[in-house]
Amino acid sequence: MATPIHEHHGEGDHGAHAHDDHHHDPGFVQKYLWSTDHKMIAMQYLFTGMFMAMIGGFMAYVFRVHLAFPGVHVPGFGQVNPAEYNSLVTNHGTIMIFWVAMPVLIAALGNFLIPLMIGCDDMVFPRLNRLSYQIFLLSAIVLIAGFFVEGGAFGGAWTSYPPLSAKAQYNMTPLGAPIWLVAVALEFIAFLLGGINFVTTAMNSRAPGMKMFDMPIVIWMIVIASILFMASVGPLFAGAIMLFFDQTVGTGFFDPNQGGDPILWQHLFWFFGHPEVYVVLLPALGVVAEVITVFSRKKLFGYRTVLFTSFATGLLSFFVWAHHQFIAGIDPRMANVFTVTTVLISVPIAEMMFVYIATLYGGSIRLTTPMLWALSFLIAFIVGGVTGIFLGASGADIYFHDTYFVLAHFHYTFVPIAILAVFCAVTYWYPKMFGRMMNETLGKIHFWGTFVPFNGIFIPLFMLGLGGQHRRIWSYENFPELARPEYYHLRQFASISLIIMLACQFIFIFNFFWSLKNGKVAGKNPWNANTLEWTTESPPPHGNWKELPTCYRGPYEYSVPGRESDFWPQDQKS
Amino acid sequence: MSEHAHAHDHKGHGGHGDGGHGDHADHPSYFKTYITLLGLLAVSVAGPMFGHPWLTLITAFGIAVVKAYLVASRFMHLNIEKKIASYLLLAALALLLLFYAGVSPDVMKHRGNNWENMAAQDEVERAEAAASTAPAHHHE
Amino acid sequence: MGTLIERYLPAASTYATDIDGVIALVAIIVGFWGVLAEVVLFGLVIAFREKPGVKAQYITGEQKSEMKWIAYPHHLVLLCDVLVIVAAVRVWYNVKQDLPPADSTVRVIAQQWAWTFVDPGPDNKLDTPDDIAINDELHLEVNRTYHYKLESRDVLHSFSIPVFRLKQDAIPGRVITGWFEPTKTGTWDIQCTEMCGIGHGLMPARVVIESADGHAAWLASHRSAAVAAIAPGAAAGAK
Amino acid sequence: MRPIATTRSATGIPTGRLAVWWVIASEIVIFGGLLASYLMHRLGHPEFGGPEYAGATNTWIGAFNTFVLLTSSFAAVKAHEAAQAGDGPTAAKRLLYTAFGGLTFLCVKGYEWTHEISEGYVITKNAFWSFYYVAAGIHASHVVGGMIIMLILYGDVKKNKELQRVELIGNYWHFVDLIWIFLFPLLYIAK
Repeated sequence: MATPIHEHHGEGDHGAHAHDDHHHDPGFVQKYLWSTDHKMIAMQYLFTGMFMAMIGGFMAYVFRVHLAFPGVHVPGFGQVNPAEYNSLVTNHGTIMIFWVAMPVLIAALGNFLIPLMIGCDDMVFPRLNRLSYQIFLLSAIVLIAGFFVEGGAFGGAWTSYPPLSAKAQYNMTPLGAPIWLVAVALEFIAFLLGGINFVTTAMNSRAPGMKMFDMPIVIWMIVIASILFMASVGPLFAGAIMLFFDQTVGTGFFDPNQGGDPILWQHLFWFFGHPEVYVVLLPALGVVAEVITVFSRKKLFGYRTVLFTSFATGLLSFFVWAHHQFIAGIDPRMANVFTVTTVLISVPIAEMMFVYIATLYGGSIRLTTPMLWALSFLIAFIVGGVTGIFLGASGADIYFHDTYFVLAHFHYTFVPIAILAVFCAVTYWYPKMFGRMMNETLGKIHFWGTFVPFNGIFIPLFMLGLGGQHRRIWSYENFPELARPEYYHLRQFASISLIIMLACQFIFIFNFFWSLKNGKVAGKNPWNANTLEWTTESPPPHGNWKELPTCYRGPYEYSVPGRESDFWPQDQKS
Repeated sequence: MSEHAHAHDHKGHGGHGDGGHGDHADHPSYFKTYITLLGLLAVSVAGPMFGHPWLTLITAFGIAVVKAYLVASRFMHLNIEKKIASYLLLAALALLLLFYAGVSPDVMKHRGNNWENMAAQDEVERAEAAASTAPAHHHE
Repeated sequence: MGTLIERYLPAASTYATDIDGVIALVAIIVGFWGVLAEVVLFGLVIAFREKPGVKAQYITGEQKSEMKWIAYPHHLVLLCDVLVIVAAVRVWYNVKQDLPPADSTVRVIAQQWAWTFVDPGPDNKLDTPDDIAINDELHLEVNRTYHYKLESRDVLHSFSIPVFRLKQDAIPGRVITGWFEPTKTGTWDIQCTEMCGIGHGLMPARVVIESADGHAAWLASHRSAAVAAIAPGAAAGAK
Repeated sequence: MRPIATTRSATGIPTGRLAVWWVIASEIVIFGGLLASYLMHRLGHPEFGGPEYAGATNTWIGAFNTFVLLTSSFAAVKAHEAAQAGDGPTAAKRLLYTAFGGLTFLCVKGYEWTHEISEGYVITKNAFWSFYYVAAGIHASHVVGGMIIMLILYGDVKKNKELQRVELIGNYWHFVDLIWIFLFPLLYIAK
């Protein structure tokens, strides 16, 4: 991974371009595709992520309809055969986590918010930043390409367990499997570069006067998440190289017939895979912290409590990975250790929830669209959180492992993270991004049209999980216990809810683009918020501020007694 | 990172001294370090010649750690760098220990509580049998 | 409350009810916390809607008097966690770690995309000529303690009998031993619950639990069954 | 020309060097994951010490390459010393020496690998050789990367520009050296 340093070098010798960026009006390519401006790169990540979300959503639509109405000709796709079904569920998972949650929550928000919220003019390595997006874009293209090669896209589940993923004679996707792996590896490289940029920027480039504990929670969360990612992805990156050699040159790292061990991959994968959950969770929690404080006009109930609980979560998240493997053939004695750590991680997370709820106490709550999203995040995430205990408790997991209960549980965490919190962030920072307000009425319709069907999808799936329906099954017809009509009613209810939810997203897309032109002009600080990004124009100019701000206080000084205005921007001396 | 960074270094943040710039007067000589490293290398090569497995282990890995320490502290200047850099690298190493502790019961061991890794056991037997004719086998 | 799962599926093994018990315990605990949190959340949102002229309070949440609102629930959660851990580990130990002496041992071999179940046959010993090896049907005698030796011939599979609440992955190259004791006669699903390729959804099997007589009759019907189907050597799975 | 952000240094570590520390930290877990996996197999498989395994590696070549990398590291740190003194041309010259060390390392590796492959010790021979080629291969790719960067830096440094980068590439190079310091006993000595 020499690239970062290579890029440091790039800093200097491309300086001329940067100079142009500042003064002349750059052409389309320079402005939208080749820009090194953190805001533009954030937009690139945001739109790529939203595009990938549509693809992932379409996949969900296809296999949900297929599952609810077996053998039906799915409109817009056709019959779903087992191979297609496997690659659909596999890539739905891969895309939603690596190409939606990560780019939007960490890369887009991180790029847009870090410089604006800590009061500097750009990321510390703008070209490294651009490179990381370009690698990310490449990874997305490679992943999509997997669908058009001979043998079709990889279908061995997003966990890609060998030997299935390692040997073409098992997975029957001789090209799809390595392509999938290469795409994921490229994506890791992109986020390693991005993460180094985020962490370095937040560590070194805070505005004068901004102490570490004056940083907004969301910045902290993005930084902690980036560190978690960098620290956990290494072994899997090595594992990916090993698996790639297994697939292409026939080594046997994970093949028991050649002296390898399939369990090793599971460990390499989940050693990253579990911290990864918190990599996307923490930024979402950060977004919610910003929004609920602004719209309840309250100081966060214990800034340090939130920080320390998130440190604790991040640290603990490295000790729990094998709860994904309880019944996967690891030594049963180890399962006991991981049960303890896993169940214990509920303590910091629960504490964080308490803090957020307590923040509402004594507030002056305005149910704007962003606030609705933030509250819905808490509502849904509490459900997702508590259902996790069933799975962390090894004894219960014997039954629940790989059932739809697991699936419903992690969708009750990932949908709040990657959908609710993202809409929360977009509706909240939209004025800053584009200088105009989104339409509140449409926003609220979109909210209800998303949140209600979301529960309509996954509550039935919880019940199916209790009924022992297991995951990644193309057809239930062969399993008398699962082919019962009442189960089909639940599946149909879920699938129809999904279709409604997806349909409602067009309201958002319309609102998004309609408001670009017709929304009412936002001004610098439409929400009367404290954090630094609201002290510059909307959208911020290149360089963000004419004169970079100085910071005088923490980010959540709302409704301070003795001040007539109920907010106190960080850059105001008094 | 940049001239600015240096200019910045010089004013405030105490970044100057700890920044590892300029104060090499008291820094141990690079050449001495280099010679020491070569000496250690010689020892680690000589180690196995005594044919004593434990001695080999110590000369091989004990010395690797010493070499690593010398390069990191003297060449990478961790000895005069801000402490946070060292903590960073040590934290990464600690993670690897954690990984090893969590994984080795399944991968390093070939049997455990109600499971047996037949493939691995057979592989060991097969190879040991094949090697038992050759002299250079079993070392730890 | 132990019927939470039994509303969907009967409990047909000795430890099924224990596992249901853990699930019930967790359900009660997290149900309490979840409902409490949601109720408080909604309550606060309703109680503190913006009112003209009413300014929000300034609460840092860093004083002791305020911290306790986090500290008390914090300790309670910790307490509940301990309960959950103890219950979970006890059941886990009973199901996965501590095997009661077996009346019979069956071999379960998974492959893409079928199950082979080897019954020790009349002599009740595996790898003897009278073994009965058949595909996709596991015949058991009720109230009899079985050990299973789980193997895979190619990729990961997972041996799951929902009515037993049993699940265990099969790994090529490894032999994993477990146990169960059926308590109900009947015929139920065996599911593969680990992605094992294109046919993953197409490798169903059935567990047939018979009375002592029924099982004896079945054994008799399989005298000199195709032993060749599963030569002892092949039993080592991956090799 | 640079963002002001780049010139700030709240930690007291110049931004570039801080970033390199992060690069190295994330590289440690990458190589660490691989070596931890190798070590588990090594300790679980005593035969890895045998003649068809590590026994067939050439300790002398490995030792020579260790010597080469240590020397190039020495050159790199001398280049840093020159850069400290503001003597760009000397620093650039020493960067070239360092890169030359990398080149020597790669040539020796090339010879070593062709020899081993011709003897039938290919990557698919057994688990040991798989780890041997993959670990050394990833390391070699880092050597190549470092050399390329040094050659790119050479131009600027010679003109006394961007001297601080000599230390950045140096730190990276020392890290690559460190990895080899551990690969050497793991792959060559433990027989």
